[in-house]
Amino acid sequence: MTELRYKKTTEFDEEVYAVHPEDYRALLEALKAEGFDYPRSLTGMDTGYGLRVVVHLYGIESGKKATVFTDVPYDDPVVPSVTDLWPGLEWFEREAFDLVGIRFAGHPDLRRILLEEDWTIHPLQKRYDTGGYPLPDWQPAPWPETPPWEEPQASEEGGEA
Amino acid sequence: MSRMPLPTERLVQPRLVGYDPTRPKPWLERIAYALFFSALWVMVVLAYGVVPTVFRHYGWLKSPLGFAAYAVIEAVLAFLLAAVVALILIVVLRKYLGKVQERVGPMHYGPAGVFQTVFDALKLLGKEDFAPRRVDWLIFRLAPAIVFVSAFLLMVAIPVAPGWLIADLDVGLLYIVAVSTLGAYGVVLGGLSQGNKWGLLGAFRAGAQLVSYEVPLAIALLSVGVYAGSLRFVDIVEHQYGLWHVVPLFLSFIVYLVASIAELKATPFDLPEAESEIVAGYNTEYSGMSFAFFFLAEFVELFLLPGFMVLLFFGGWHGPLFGLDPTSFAAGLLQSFYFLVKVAVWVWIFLWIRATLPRFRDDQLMDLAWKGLLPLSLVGLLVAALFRMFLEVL
Amino acid sequence: MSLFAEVWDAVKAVAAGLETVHRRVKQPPATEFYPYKKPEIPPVSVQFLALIQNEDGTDRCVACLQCERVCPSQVITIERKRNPEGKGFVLERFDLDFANCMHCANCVEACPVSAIVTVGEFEHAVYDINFLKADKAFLDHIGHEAKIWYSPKFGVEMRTPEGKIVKAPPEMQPGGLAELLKEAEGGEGA
Amino acid sequence: MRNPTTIEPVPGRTDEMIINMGPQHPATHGVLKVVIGLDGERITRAVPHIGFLHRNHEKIEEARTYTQIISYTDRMDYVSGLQNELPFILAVEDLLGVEVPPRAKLIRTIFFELFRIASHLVWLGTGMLDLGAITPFLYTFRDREKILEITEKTAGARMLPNYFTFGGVRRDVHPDFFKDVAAFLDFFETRLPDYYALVLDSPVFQARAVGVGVLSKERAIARGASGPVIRASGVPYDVRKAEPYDAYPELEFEIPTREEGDVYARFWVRFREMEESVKIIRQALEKVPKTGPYKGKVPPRVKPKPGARYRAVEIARGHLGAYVVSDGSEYPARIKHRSPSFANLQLIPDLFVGARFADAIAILSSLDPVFGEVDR
Repeated sequence: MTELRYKKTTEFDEEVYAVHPEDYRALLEALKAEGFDYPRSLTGMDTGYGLRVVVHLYGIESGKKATVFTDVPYDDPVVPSVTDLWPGLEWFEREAFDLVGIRFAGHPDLRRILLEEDWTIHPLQKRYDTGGYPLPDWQPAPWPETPPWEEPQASEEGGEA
Repeated sequence: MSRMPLPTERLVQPRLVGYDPTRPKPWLERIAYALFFSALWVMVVLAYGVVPTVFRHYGWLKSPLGFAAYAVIEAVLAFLLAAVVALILIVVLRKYLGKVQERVGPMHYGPAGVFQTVFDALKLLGKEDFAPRRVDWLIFRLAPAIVFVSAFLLMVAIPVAPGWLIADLDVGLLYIVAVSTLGAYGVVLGGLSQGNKWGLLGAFRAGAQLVSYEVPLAIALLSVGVYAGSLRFVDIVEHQYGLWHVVPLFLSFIVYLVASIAELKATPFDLPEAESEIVAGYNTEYSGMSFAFFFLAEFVELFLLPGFMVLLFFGGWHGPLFGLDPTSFAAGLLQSFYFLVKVAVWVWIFLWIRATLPRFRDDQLMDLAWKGLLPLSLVGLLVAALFRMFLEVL
Repeated sequence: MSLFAEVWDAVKAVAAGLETVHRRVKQPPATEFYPYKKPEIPPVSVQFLALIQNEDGTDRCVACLQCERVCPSQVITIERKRNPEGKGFVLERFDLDFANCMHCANCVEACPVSAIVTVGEFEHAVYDINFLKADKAFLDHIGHEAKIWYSPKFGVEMRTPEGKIVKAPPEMQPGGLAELLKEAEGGEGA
Repeated sequence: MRNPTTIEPVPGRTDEMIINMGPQHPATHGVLKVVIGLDGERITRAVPHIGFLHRNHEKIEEARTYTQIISYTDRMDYVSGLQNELPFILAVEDLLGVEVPPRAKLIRTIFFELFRIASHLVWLGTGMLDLGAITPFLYTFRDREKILEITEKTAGARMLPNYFTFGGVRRDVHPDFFKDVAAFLDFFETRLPDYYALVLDSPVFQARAVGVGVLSKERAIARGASGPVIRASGVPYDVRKAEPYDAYPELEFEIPTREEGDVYARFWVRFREMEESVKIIRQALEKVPKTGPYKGKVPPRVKPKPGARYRAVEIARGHLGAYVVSDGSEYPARIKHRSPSFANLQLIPDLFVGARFADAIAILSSLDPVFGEVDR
């Protein structure tokens, strides 16, 4: 796991991995091999400069908890799917696609799950207001100079834009 | 008005309709139910006792005109009796379920809600009898009639006291097997004709269930016939002086009990209309009076199948006569009363089972019929034949 | 033989079920005869909200907008003006849309003067959803009609038949246990 | 245009009937739609569709302050309303660094377990209604009513009380509370044998439940199932033990598990859980101080420090998580509710295919979904 680009911190009682999107799947494969067999949750969120996928894992035997997250830009929000590792994340990935707009490459059935098929927007993005209408003066924040998975000089990881 | 009305300005204030359920009067309720029961008794006496006795006494049945008049009068009386039975049993069912489920059941119309079903029937009469466009119209309309008529025809064969019967059939047992099978056709046709997938599933289930349970039911009836040496109900009841058939023919009785619950489509065998599985099964698309006919038929059968059970296994009208001549009118009154009381007890047991058990699955139902009841009924038949042989030898 | 044992067990289990059901026949019904006998709702219960006025008929409300701010459904609309006689504000309009209210009682929680309170009154049913838009007159009326009400600041309060507003005894108060225990201890001591 | 929520018939196959179960089917406990391919009574395909009750809580909550959000969390799993508040509150408490007084922890635990009993009673009643028995439904709802009355006396509402808050509970309990709860437990323990007689011991029920809808251990873990569903498959995963919260570390209780993984095992586990809840509440009633602080020190304007926190609790249906991302302002940047029924419902294709149609109803009621929480 040495060549993977990620940064590991400990928040409260769980290990938080900020990982480069290209190494996202490799890190999760490694974690699965390490014994994180129970998928707790998968979340998509809008950070203001891009979209983020957060995976919460748990080891039934070890009792260890891990959180993995990665950021992708708005114009190309593609993340490899991990449903083959944890089939339980299938609907969570569909939900993240539906509400936040992250595409999961390799997902067997990436359709909208909560909203109707004829929706064109992903309402949990910050560019839309609560009613689903675009905010007129919304601008994406610039991509951070030190992404969360790089060792920063100053700010703590997980800082929001 | 643009603002919320204050509580004191409410247009509709709660008011009591008729009976006050918050202050129950147990004696009034008991009187009401006793009156209900006696209405049933009076109907039974009229339909089975007075009219046939009068017609036979004066020999009117021999002339064609007299026979036609007899048929019309009896048809009307039997229809009224069926209606009364259904109205009573529905309210009794609801009241009993209320009792065992720690609630009160119907309570507004009449003391303790005894007139609830009357108003329900009026409501159903007033409703639009709606049929979707896709139904097979003729069969859709015919099916409730078939179901109701088959239940209605069964009433003809019942004797309630010696000599008190509408038609003295020599093949009474065969008659009820034949006619009750007719009802299955109505249910299946009703389910198939409505162009609804739930109705289709319900029709499949109903067809499989009713046909399967006819077989053990018929064999159980046959074993009674073999043991009693006759297919006439009157002979069978007479045969039970001394020993009710339930003792020697216990196996057949068990088969009859289970199979008749299945014939009634009551819990735990209510698969054809399992509302949590297939919405309403074969009566999904029925409304108004068509639906009411299915409902009516079901409750008439709830009266008739325990009735046959009492006739076949529990000595029919047997009971202490206090020295009365068994053929006199007063004895007839008393004996029909005994018959009704026995039926009431069995209806209660049926309702009790209905209130307790969950539902079987379709394959378990079939297993029970073909692997459980059919062999059991054959053993019952064998037992009946053996007992008959011993009786002949003795 | 095991088949017979199985069948016998099944029969026994069914009989136990039948007995369980039959035992309930003698129990009194749990039914509440609602429109004829109204249930007693504790004043803590979040049903109708009401505005309480002081004994002299002035508003308790000081128009601080706290309730408007904390309302998750944003159903409270307040208009106020400066008090011409002293400091503070005077309430001009207080609208509460019960149709959108989610009955979380955050407003009751937030009120610093216990002006908006919960009362035991609960009959909301109306024929038109617009009727559920309550104004100040209505909320005042509910407050006047109320015999007993609750707000976290003053606890459960009661209106005596003479129209005086008094605090309810501790056994009716949420958290009255502490006072009750203290009273009991004091009684023992004396 | 093809309706995207149906399944295509297999070409050349005429014996398969495609049927829409839901969204208004009596046994779907809400608004689930399962498109089912039926071969006679046997299910060949099953495709679940959810989202009919979607309100986008998560977006609404981004425009609400932390205090306001608590009353929204209630509305997810409305059957066990009070339990839903806790994961969000725990996460925000972690971010705020609030200390919860022990008395508040115990009061929370008592309410939490009371609502587990209430929720299981609703499940039991409606589940038996699905299996065709009407009587247990009425009994369980009467018992549940007593819990709701206790809740109303203290918390001010019956189903969605909005009672927990950051640092404890909103107000002190009613003076009768501990007495009422003890009386309810005594009453409930006399009712439990009746439920055993009517449900678990009933041969008809056993015929319907034993060996139906078997879920293997590996499948349960991989699919992220939780709650009684995973415990009935032999995995002793319970958040109350795995990452204890509130007063659970000081209380003794078992995690009932069963190896079979069928409908009967899920029913059995929930029955045993109700008994364990009674045990837990009894211990908590002994430990709880009669008086004392019920709420820790919380700033009037809740502004957690920037950061993210995932906390989970074991509600009646399983692992309910809340992922709270704070950006330091009064409004959260993102809240994700990980609902147990959402994950459990993924098992529908696994469990339905090959079962009979009547089994599908039993399986669905043993999964016990609540759609306020699935669709959020």
